[in-house]
Amino acid sequence: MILSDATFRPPTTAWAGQLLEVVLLVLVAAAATLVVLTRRPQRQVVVLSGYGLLLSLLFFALQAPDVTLSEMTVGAVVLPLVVLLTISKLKMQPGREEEKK
Amino acid sequence: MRAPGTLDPLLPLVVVVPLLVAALLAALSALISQHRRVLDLVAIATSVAVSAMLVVLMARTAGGVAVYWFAGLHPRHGAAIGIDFAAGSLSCGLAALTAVLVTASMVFSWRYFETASTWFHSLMLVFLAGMVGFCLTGDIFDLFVWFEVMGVAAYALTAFRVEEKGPLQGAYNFAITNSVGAYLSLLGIGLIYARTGALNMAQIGRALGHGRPGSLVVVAFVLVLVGLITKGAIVPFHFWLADAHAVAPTPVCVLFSGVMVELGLYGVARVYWSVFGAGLGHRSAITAAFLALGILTALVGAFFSYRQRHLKRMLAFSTISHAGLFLVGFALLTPLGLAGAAAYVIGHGLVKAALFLCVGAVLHRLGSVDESRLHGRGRALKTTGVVFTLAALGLADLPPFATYLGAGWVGDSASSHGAPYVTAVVMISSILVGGAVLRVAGGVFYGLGDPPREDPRLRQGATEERSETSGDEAKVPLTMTLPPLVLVAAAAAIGLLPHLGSVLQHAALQVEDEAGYVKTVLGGAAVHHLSALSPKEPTAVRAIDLESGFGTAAGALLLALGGLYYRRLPGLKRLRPARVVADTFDRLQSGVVNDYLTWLVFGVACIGGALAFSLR
Amino acid sequence: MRPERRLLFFVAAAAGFAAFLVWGLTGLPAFGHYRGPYGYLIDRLTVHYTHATGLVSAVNFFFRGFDTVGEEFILFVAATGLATVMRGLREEENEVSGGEAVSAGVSVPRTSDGVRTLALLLTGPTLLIGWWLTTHAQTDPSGGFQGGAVMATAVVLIYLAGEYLKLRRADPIVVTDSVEAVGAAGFAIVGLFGLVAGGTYLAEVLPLGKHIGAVNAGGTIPLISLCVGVEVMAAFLLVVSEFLGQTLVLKGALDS
Amino acid sequence: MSLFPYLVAAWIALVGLYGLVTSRHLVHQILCLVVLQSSTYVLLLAVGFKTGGIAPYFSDVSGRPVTVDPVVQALVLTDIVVEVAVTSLLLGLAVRAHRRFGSVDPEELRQLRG
Repeated sequence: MILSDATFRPPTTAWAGQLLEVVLLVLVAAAATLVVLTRRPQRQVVVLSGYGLLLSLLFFALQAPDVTLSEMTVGAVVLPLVVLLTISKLKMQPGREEEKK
Repeated sequence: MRAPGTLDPLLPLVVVVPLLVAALLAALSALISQHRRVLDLVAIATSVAVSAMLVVLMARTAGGVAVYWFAGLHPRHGAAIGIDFAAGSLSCGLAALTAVLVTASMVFSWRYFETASTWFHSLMLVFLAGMVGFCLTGDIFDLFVWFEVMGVAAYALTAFRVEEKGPLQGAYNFAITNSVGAYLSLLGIGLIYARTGALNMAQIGRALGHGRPGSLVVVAFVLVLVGLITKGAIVPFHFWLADAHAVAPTPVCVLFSGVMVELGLYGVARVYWSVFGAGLGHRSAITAAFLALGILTALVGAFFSYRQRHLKRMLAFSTISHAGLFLVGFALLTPLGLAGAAAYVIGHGLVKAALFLCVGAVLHRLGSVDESRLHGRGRALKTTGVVFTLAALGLADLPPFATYLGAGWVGDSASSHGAPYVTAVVMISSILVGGAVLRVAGGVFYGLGDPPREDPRLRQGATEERSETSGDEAKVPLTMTLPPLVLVAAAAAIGLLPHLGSVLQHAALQVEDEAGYVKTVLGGAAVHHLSALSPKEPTAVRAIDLESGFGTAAGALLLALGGLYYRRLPGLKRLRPARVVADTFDRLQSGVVNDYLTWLVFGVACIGGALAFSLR
Repeated sequence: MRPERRLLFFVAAAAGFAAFLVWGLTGLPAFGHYRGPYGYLIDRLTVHYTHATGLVSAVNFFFRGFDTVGEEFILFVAATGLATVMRGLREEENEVSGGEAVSAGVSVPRTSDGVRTLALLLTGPTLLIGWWLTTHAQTDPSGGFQGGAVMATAVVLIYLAGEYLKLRRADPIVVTDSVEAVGAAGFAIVGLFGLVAGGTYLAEVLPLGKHIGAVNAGGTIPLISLCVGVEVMAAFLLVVSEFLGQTLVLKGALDS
Repeated sequence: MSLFPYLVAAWIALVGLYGLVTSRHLVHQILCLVVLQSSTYVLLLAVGFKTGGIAPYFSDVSGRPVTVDPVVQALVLTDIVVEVAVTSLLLGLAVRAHRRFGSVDPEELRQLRG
């Protein structure tokens, strides 16, 4: 092929980086599970925000600064805000539950 | 055919022009929205221009696949660094059909909506650009991006009438199921990128090589297919279609049934032939799996279609049934099979679009789409009635409509490749679907027989689907009667074209010629001799095709008459148990998106398991 | 299906799907051993083609620029679709809030002065950071998306400061809608310049700049990043104010 | 360690699907869709990672260093914007559905059946 692998030699002492990646991956998996298991949307938004931050940390460890920035602004700020507004909107609207109560 | 080196500027313009016009319409929306006619004219002019450009492209690409590298980034050392459009005459033809149907639906909506704000036109134009981009692209991630553009525009268009309950549920179910399918496809793209390090379809196909596929290639193939099969409404991924169709505004339903479902199946054929075909070794297991899926979909769709009383849902289920038949055409992996599927898509697209436009006219004039409530009230709409009946016969594969050619060629190719039962499946599903639509034609427009049994679910619908338009109900305006007439005439005209078969088979060969495709895209060399997996087959219209066409239409007519006069027929009282069984099946279409996603995961597990064990 | 039966059916189907997925994952190259040609080609060619040093933005706005055109219009259509869906709601709200149907039980806390001053203080820097990100796509890890998103969060700060109603009058939805469309159209037009001048859509037509990695380097990349930044900001603005608008229309009814 | 990141991506996808299927609240369901989509980010970035590789930016680096794959990062950026677009449209639909159906439970959205 065009670019033989010989020209690239990954450094050997990378166990610290690998440990960081493993820890972050476990945290991200746990956070994803938590987001799904919290059934009340008000609490779920907070967990989602945390999940977005953890994801951006993972992307940072995977050497992707652009994606880190994007995930932080979108995953931790814009999306949770819009969801919060949606939930407050739902509370204000006269849904059938209010009439039932 | 231009010299292979030069890049044909028409290819990008066909997608960029509608996008630009859509953006400019939205940007100037504050100024234009008072006088709406300017909007309609600009939108229709754009889609007419796009149709013309695509027809020119279709002619140009007959000689060979036209390749366009964006930003002039030609491949270096045989590896693509940019995105390309690689369009054969089949993909340009499908894109042209899309543009024609968008034009027809825009002309139809000239007087259809009372307050068609600028957003409707912008959404329709971006929807057109998304579908055309999906047809032409040669890059697998770009395919996913245009899949999403087409998808998001479709979700917004489905929920255009937010006043009723239906559109919200239909749009929500549609959006969730198609998004889950798209994200699973993206997982597949990630896997195949890991193995080949390339995103260009030709380059991935070459890198996958031939023969023994590893576990990764099989899984990536199935995952990439999930999004396409969900859009193509193949059982068990089809549940969203009936919900979305029953509620979308009629001009939008024309595009959903006429061409968007077919694009999903075109995506399946494109991804198979350009990327995974050689790598999977063209095993008979793949043909068997797709044949089974196609036949199951055809029969389930036809069965549900016959039981419907809601006109739009009946047409939606008939689209699902035909989607199964198109998949059968592709599954034979022969040029004639694919050519048959293409002819079927063209014929069905035009005829189904005409049917939906007639239903739109009925909704405009009589304010309802419930067959039992409309019985006999359609006599005043004479032209719409005639066009609806002709289109219904076309749906039942009556010659000269192009559908009978499609059914004939798929049947011929199947029987010459060891699957004689396919002709029977095609006839059964066409008879059921044609029977249902002809029953509506006889009952609603000519008041024959007795009104069908009241569908309990529709009564609970409480708010009768308010007519989507206001304005004078006295007569159906010309802009609503002309487009369906033109579409039905076009379907008949295409059916009469003398050498349609050889043209379509050549285009199908172009798709199935993997080596030639790689040479044209990466090497830039013109391909003169097309060599595909299996050879060409005769496409002359034989007596057998005409007979099966007339037979199917006659069967459909009989079934329709049976449906209309069933109370007077003595023997039908014993069908009580059949109705109970049918009702249990109806509950599967539950309208709850959680069920649909469970079926989606079940479908992926089944297809994956079947292919995994047979291709190991 | 009843929820219990659906869960059982899902667990069985998901087990099969998971087994199938993991069976495929075993075929992947080991983690950390990326060997595909595409990445190395981009490493090798970017500086030569575009004089830009930010490779991700070079890929996003030049090598795979056509993806970004499609993706901009995804955002454009979503914002337009949302406005369409919410349009009906706004008309209804006006009728409803006209009457007393809105339950007065929802208490609306006044924003304290501390929050208000802090938010207003931070609005300026946020806009500045967003602008810096948008314009430095070709040199550093930044680009139109992040820049647009950060600038849009400036509006969030204004909302936190409770000044949103004044801003709302100065910036009706129509303005953000057309700004967003101009952003999307702008990107497509820049591509057209490439077609007219450079022979292919999205071609590099502007001078690449002498110093590699300088702010004026990268030919069309900074221009495209600017268009994308404007569009993403306007789209996020539109989305947030659609939802903001709704809640405040109701709150407004409560206060009066 | 060699397959662990891919297994995490698969786990996140499955958890997202589980949430989608068992959800009884529209907003919860939409956020589970966001979780499913984030599994594609983890898989894509894990696929493009090169141990010892630096971030793909040459503004302060000379010579020809080992870098992580920039193409995958561009794909994920495009995907994040798609996520915002689809999620905001779905949330708009959820608000309207609550107003029309009076409930946010997908089970209640039974206007179309049969």
